Amino acid sequence: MKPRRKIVDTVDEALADLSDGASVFVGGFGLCGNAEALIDGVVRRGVRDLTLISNNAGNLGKGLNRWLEVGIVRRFVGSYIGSNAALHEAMAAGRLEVEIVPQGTLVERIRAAGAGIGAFYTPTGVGTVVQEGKEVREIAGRPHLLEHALSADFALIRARVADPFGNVRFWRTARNFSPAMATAATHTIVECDSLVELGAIDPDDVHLPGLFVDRIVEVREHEDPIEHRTVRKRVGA
Amino acid sequence: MKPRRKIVDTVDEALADLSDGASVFVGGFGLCGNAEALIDGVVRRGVRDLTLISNNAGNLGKGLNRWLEVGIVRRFVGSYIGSNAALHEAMAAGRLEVEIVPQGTLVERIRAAGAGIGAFYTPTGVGTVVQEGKEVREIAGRPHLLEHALSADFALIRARVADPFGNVRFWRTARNFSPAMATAATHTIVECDSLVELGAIDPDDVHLPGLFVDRIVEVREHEDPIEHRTVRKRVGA
Amino acid sequence: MAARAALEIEPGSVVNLGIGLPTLVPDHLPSDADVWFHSENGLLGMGPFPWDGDEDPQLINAGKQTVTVVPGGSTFDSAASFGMIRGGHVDLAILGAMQVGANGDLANWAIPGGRVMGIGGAMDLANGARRVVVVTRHVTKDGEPKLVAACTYPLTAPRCVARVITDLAVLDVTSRGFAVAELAPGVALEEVREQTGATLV
Amino acid sequence: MAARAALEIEPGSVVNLGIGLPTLVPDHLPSDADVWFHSENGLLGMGPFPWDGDEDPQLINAGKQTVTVVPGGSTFDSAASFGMIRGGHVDLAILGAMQVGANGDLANWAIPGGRVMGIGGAMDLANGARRVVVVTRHVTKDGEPKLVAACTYPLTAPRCVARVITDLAVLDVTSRGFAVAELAPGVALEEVREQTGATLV
Repeated sequence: MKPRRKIVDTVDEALADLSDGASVFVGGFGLCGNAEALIDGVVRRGVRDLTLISNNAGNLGKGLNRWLEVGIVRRFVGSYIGSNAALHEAMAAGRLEVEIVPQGTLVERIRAAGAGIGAFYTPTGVGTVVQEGKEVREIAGRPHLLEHALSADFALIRARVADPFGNVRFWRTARNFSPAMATAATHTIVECDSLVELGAIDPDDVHLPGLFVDRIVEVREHEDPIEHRTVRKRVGA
Repeated sequence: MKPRRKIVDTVDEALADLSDGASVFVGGFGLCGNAEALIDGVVRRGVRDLTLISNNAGNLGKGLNRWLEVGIVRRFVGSYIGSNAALHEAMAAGRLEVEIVPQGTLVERIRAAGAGIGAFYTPTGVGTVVQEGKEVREIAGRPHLLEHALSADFALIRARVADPFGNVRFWRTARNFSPAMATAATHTIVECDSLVELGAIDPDDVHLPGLFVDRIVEVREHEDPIEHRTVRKRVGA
Repeated sequence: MAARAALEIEPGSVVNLGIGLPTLVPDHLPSDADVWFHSENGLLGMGPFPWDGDEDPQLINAGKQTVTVVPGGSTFDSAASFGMIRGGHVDLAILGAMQVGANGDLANWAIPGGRVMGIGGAMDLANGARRVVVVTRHVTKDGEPKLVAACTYPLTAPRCVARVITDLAVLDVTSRGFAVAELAPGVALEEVREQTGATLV
Repeated sequence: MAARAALEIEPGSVVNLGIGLPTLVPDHLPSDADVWFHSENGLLGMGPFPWDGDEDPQLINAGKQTVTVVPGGSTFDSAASFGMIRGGHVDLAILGAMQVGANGDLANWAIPGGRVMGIGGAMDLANGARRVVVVTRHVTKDGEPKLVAACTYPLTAPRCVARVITDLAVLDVTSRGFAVAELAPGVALEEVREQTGATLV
């Protein structure tokens, strides 16, 4: 059962039962839509041996790169590494196990865990290294791989607004993995830019219903770094 | 590829290629959220031997009950019959094959078809008649049934508002099966109460993105019958 | 029975109510009860019936009754709604029953040889809710026990019921069978024993 | 190459662009092109880069570049976004490549023995888009053919590529192998033949 009072005053309180060895979903796509204060709070807690499940594990020394730099992650499950220097370093140093999953399969596995689906068949990854060790089955004339649900102990989620029940709205592409992760974690913790009253979000406009949320902490200031600032020059500027 | 111009002027035009033997999703929960004009339009077209996939197949002689009464449905796939007289009659008369699917499994099978998932394992139905003829597999210590994706040729969907690309918003509990059905049909036809301009719906507030919608017809007047009118009496009224 | 069932609901919890008797449960809750009613057609935060004249045909519960939505409520599609149920996010389902087996088996969707009524969301709820409590009269209209050693009606889900609330008693399903937890006022244990189709432990 | 790739896009279609060369394609479309760009991080109706100063850190594409959203655009979560891709709702994916096999195999995510770069959305796109067109230089920086008889790099997806657009030619993947459909201005068929690691048909 969800605790009656979900709003907590501090990040430390929100993370009070996150311990060594926990598995943790962190929402966001690279540095977009990160729960910045919660990510910092985990470092401050001094926990270790975490399993981190997140698309990218930060970049440019920011966001989840901090976790890799201080060495609190034992295992990373994600879809992309790219130019992530901290991730390449931790892997090269043998400090980190890495499991790479196709992005669509990753989020579908998380969604399955939250929706009580034990496993599913997807065509993604057939005929590639992703297929290794997995059951292949022909469905409707096409080979599919069996992929299993993926849950975690915690989900750390960034929201634009939240109400006291935990109803959440995201902004633009900051939504990404967060709703699915919130459904598939034992403890879902939301860091919101702004708390609003119950009823301030129209029922039709809730992106993540409050029953998935266990704790809420309001954090008004965020860095929100941009990985690749791409712009059009203003004419005459 | 989706046709460039999706808005059509009449229901008949919207249904122009719905032919004998087609499989048809119809959104709505009982009479709530029915595409009333499209449902009537199918009767007017005089097609027959349809496979109807819908939670309830109408009630009280309204909505999809019309299809059963005029005998254009050969097979019904849904989750509930209850007091649906037209459905009981058609079954008793041997005019109709019926496949009953648990409601959550029904919508998940439709969602799977739209999302390119061939099949999935669910605990629902284990140890019941639903299990008959299906693969059972233990996943995470719990038996699951294998259920397959369910697609259709057409989806007839009711929306509150739509824009010219087919972005849609629903109202309250009229959403139900409609978004999943829209993703899993070869041709998705939307009957909306009101057409709005491109950009009138905020990107964060689109319930069903337009890439799933093939044709849109605006129908301003609806009966919207209520199956069970339950109210509190106003004090002093 | 509905009043007793209301005591099963803990503050802050998410509760789904089956059709029939269970729908009377909210009448027995205080107005500040902090309970979130889930309706599987796509509504969380279901409120009381609307005031006469305020009915919205597009705002109904799973029994197709006109309802309201409370502040903090949300609407969503059926795939999300059954994800909540199957995924274990509904804390409590209060369901009706035709039969309950001594091992917790539930039968509440079909009578052998009777009219086919359809499954609806019953199997998903019986399987997926974290706790399933049944509210039912102790015997049928014909006086047949509804609490039985083994269900003879088609099952909704095996071994899912935690507790049964009847007009005679509250019974827990234990590993050894039905155990009486409470007796209704004026009801003797012997009466419950007589009207139950399984041995009490 | 980007200009030629732009000709592949039909009016009204939904198009996903891979990282690198493909991101230049929109510059070669008329402003009223009626094309809906999909970005797998959860955006349909991706517009051009923002005006300097209008960047929104929470509005990016899959390459983490700041972008805009056009009127009629929508945002959604990653599960919905990959449902669109896997479910065949993206009409066209224009992707980069390290190698393309004569049978349509695509390799674009890892070099054997090289740094592990991760798969991202590449396998989902290569499998799920209705049509996959590759845009790539005809040979590597070292002059090695990228169009080969059989891929030696780890595959992204088997038999998924319909057409390859290079600096030398446009080639279709047919049941018998690569077939030259167009030559770039000033390029002779013999040159394409020499720089291709598979027999042309």
